[in-house]
Amino acid sequence: MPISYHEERHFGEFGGQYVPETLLAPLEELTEAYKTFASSEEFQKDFKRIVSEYSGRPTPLTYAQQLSRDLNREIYLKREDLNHTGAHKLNNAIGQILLADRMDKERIIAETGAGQHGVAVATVCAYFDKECIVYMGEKDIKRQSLNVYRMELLGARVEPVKTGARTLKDATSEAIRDWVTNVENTHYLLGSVVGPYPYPDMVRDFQAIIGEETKEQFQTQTGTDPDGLVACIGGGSNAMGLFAPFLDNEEIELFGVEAAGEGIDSGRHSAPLVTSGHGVLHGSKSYLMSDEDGQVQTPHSVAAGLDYPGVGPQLADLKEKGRLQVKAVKDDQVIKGFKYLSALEGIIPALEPAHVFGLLAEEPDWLGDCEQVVINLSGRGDKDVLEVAEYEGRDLLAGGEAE
Amino acid sequence: MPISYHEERHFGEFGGQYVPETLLAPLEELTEAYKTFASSEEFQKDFKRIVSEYSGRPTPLTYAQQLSRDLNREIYLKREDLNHTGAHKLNNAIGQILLADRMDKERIIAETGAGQHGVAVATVCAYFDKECIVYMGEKDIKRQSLNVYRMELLGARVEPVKTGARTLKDATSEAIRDWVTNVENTHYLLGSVVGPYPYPDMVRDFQAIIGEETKEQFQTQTGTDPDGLVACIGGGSNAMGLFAPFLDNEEIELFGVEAAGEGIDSGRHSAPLVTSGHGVLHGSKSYLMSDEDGQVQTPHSVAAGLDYPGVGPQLADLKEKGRLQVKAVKDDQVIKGFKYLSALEGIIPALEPAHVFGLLAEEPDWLGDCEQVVINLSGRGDKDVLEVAEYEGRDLLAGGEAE
Amino acid sequence: MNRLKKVFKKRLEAGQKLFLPYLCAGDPDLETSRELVLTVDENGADVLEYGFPFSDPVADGPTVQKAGLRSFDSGVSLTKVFATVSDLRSETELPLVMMTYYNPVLKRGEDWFLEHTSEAGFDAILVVDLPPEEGLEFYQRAADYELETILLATPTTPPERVRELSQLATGFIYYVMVTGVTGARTGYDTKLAERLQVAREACEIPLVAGFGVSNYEMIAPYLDYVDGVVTGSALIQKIEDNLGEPDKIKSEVEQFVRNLAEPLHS
Amino acid sequence: MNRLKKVFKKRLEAGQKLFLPYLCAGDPDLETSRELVLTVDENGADVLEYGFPFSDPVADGPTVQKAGLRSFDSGVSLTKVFATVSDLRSETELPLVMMTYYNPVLKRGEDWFLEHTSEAGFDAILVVDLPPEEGLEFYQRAADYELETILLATPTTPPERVRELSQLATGFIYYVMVTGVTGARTGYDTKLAERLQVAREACEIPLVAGFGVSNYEMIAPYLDYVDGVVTGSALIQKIEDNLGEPDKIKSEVEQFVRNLAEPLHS
Ligand SMILES: Cc1ncc(COP(=O)(O)O)c(C=O)c1O
Ligand SMILES: Cc1ncc(COP(=O)(O)O)c(C=O)c1O
Repeated sequence: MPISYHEERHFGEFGGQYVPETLLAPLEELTEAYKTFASSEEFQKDFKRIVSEYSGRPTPLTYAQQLSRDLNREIYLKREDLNHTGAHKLNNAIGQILLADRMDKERIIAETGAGQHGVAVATVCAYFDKECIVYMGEKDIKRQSLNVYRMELLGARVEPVKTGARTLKDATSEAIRDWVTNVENTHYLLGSVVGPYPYPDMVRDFQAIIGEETKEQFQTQTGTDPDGLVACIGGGSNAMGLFAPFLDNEEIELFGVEAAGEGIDSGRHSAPLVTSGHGVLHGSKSYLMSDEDGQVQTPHSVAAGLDYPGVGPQLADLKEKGRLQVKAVKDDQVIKGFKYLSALEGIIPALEPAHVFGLLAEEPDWLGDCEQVVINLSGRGDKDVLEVAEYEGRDLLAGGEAE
Repeated sequence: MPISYHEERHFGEFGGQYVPETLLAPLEELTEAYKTFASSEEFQKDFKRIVSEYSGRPTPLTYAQQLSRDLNREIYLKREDLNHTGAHKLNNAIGQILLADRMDKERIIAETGAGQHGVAVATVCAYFDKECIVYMGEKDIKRQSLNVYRMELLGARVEPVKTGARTLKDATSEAIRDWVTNVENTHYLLGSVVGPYPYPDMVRDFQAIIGEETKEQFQTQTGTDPDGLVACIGGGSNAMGLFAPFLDNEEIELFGVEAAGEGIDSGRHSAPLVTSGHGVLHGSKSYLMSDEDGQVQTPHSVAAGLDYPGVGPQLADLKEKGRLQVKAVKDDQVIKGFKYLSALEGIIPALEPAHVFGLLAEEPDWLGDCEQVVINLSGRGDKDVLEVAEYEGRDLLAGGEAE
Repeated sequence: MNRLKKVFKKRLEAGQKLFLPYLCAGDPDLETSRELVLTVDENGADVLEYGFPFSDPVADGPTVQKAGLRSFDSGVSLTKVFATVSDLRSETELPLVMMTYYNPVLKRGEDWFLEHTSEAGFDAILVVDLPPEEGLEFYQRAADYELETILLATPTTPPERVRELSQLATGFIYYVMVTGVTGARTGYDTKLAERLQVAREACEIPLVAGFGVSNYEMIAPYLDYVDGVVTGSALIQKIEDNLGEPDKIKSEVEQFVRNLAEPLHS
Repeated sequence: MNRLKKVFKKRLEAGQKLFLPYLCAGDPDLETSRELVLTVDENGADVLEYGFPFSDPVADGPTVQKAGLRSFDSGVSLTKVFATVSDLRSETELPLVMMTYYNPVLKRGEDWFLEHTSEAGFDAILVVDLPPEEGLEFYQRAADYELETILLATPTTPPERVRELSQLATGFIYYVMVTGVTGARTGYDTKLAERLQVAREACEIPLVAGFGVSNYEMIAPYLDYVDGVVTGSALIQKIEDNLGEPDKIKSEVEQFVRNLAEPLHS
């Protein structure tokens, strides 16, 4: 194949394969495998069977009665919180472990920040009986020790990353380094719609089951399509998973919520789409938080799963084209969103999707004319209860609850 | 209705309504409502819709490949861990809140030990917009502060119980006292197949969806019925829920696992069926841990959800008739079971069902000739990770994980 | 005719009401509790409901629960209660009701329990959580041991049922004046008088009322419909308020019993 | 003809191999780093790959990563690197390669970056994570700013691709001798010689090899197939080992460069 620009590996000007030459061969191998296997009927059958018999799909589409009343439109929640391990992350992990298995890779590596993706990967590795190494920043390891222990229970080795800010982006870099070194027997199980082609496409396709089910369930429950779709955006996999099957229909409005952290002006946020220019990190071009010299900035959010300075290239493209509306919401309002949904619907959301509820509780009009809206409830909040309590100044572990 | 013994409110010599006269009227009202509504087509439709659209049913029946290899027979896991809020408890909570709604009761009370049932009740109360008071022993409140906070997030009031051992049985007594006092506008949402008639029947019927789905799924996946069913037994609701639709077929063997705690001989256990004689507590006759004067003993188990000195009367009857085989397993072996399933199948079980895996890992022959066995994985273990780490002498919250 | 029957006969024939205090055996300790039996006897009690505490007293409010805990702390056991009562019988003819929950009965065996209760010198038995539906045989068998039986009725018990209960019970019907648990209260539902009247009419044996009675004034409006009055929590509160001072306890109990017994007997 | 082209021409015509050390600009601090440029020049380096550090250097191992961190700590910035190089040009004619990642380029704009790189006095540019598929125009445009371009090849790059890369690149092909990240190693894959030979045959411009070279002995077996040798981590290690002692650093670097340059030039 003579050297040339591959239009189909990009989304508009975003995406691509911005990687050292060493990675081109493994990416080519992965692309081949992805194209050969992933679309095959047999693979799809296995994928469907496992997400159903192991992870509990389809996840429900819950009509949120009190929320609908409060936001003055029909709100439906796509319940990714009900997946095994508690978030949409497992969909992708299942898809990729199946692919790795087809590629005869016995060693799986992954990066993780909060540990959600790490737990998902450790889970499928246990289920498929494969070696599992999860790279995790040393700082995150300290902050998320519970998830570290979960991964270990699941048989994974958690490898502390001591470089850079010692958080997710550094863990990602370290995973890439491992992959470059051990491509022969190793699959790099990337956790979101970021990274070089084919990852953004592949992860989106595995997550698209969210949107496919939603489409069907919404039709069954209402006889029509929703007119608005909302998701929180970290790397963007839960958003793209929901949006994907609806992209054709230009009348459906897409809304994304980023993390404003301590406030956009404070610089301590995680909102590249709202605040930043274009950039290249971890193999693809997108929006990226970086300074004038191109050094990547350390993101911040109360939701560890949104703590990434970049964003999936397809979302960058959707935003650039005006198809995707994006807003960012601050930590304190996120905590309100967390409590708002819990009390209203009996569903404690993860802090990541709590961004959506925090924003809507404050600005319901953002949804404009949309009358039937699906929100992707990407994960459950059990993992965050301790942190929220702390944020509110309550020390649960001191056992101070009894009067 | 002249005073007479009601055969149909008993299971053999067990069950019944051992309550002060004051409770007979509300129990009668509840029995009426239960008979009128619960079996009605409309009620069943609502129930099925809510467990599906809100809680994510049907939960999958997962073939456990590595476990099957290890135990040398086909093992299927009924995945109640994938219910909303993480355990089978929600099935019953949904059934009863629907009933309470039909009965126009706007105030819901419940007892809880570990907080699992309390969270389930708080959840459905939020969803149905009803007042919720959860009685919880002061000692449990201190031990399970995370779940206390979850209940509060869901809008419930957690009422500390300071009587007796200040644990589950005392919370139950306190809830009964509240009910006696406020029967007019209050439904007592009891959490297991214990208590006076109609609770053991009603809770079993709401939980029977576990067994009904299992029957259908097992037929679909294997073309036959399982020949063995296994569940952990606290109050017994997850066990009865699984067993119920299979009771007719005498060839299907039933296995129950109780908590031997620190050892049967230590007296610090929670295994009435294995160790104790008959007794009456909280309104029904069953097996009960009590001393020679009939004073109820304080149960002990590493799994807070099994920490109850009694057991559902129908299970007592099944055991008495030789239909149900019961064994108890000690805390340390339970921890092994917890880790065993996590590493083998990528599913971290709650400590309650971990009893089953702890026992089987040690004594697979207990299952005798059974070749196709369904184990009720009644809940997920996220709630227990901290406790297991502590049990193993690891202090996760000190953030000591990084080397 | 046993002691219980006798005292009812005596008071009712005299047109008086009975006073039936409740105490928890072993509260605040075995010795004081023993003496309190004599105290209530000497100060006008007609019958003593003597509770054998149960670890999980669902029908009782905080005051009675705490009495039970004190009693457990003092080392109460069935054996000790039987011994105490047996011993007391040389000093008092006060009718005693064994009041307890069903598990202590079941655990020892119904016959064992009835036999020992009777032999110790109790005159009647009231099992709080054993409604006649579950205890038909038990209640019938009590007669074999010369124990009177007492059943509960409540404001929600329909009149026909009150009649049936009164046909089954041999001692009296204990009418629980409120829904809820034991514990002192400040007043009763406005419909109580009416309900009590209906119950009284349906009841074929003596009917006493209780739950929440703290003083004579509270019960006075209902005296037309009852044959006697039980007080528990308000009396026990005197013990709780004076722990560590047995003499004070005795004098307070003395005063309390008098304050109720006298107007009821007049 | 620019400095880079000239030195390749000179050495290759003399039948010699080139030595191309890699240093990170600003490591261990701006001043010492500036002096080290002169040190390597004076001791036999033919070309310096001068890295502008990036916050997320996915292609680099721990040694180079730490160099970057030291560099950030010393306050490195593009402006300062350009100023330093500009200033150095009065003292040295050593060909300099700007080696970096793509985000710093993109952020300033490709043209801005090329223009300033060239103006500062760099002779070539190597963007680690910009393969020609993504950077065709960029690499072509470099010529407008009189910068040579350098592309990477690896043992898994097929020969046809090596040829194409060499048709695109103007400076040389940098052959990465191992899969993996930068960092000193102890030896190479047994098939390396064969692969290098194939690559050498396909390559239409000079080909230099690197990654993991710690000393002359390691590279000696492959000298038939390469025109020059790059060393990075092993050299940088001398800095890391002697932090706080700039004179020691200089003498160690001096020694290291000599040890490689002399045999390569002989
Ligand atoms: C529950 C949940 N939602 C959202 C995210 C953000 O990732 P993405 O934007 O790829 O969906 C995470 C990441 O861990 C997550 O755990
Ligand atoms: C996961 C789980 N399993 C089992 C139990 C025990 O209850 P039961 O025996 O009624 O199923 C509990 C109680 O909280 C539980 O949370």
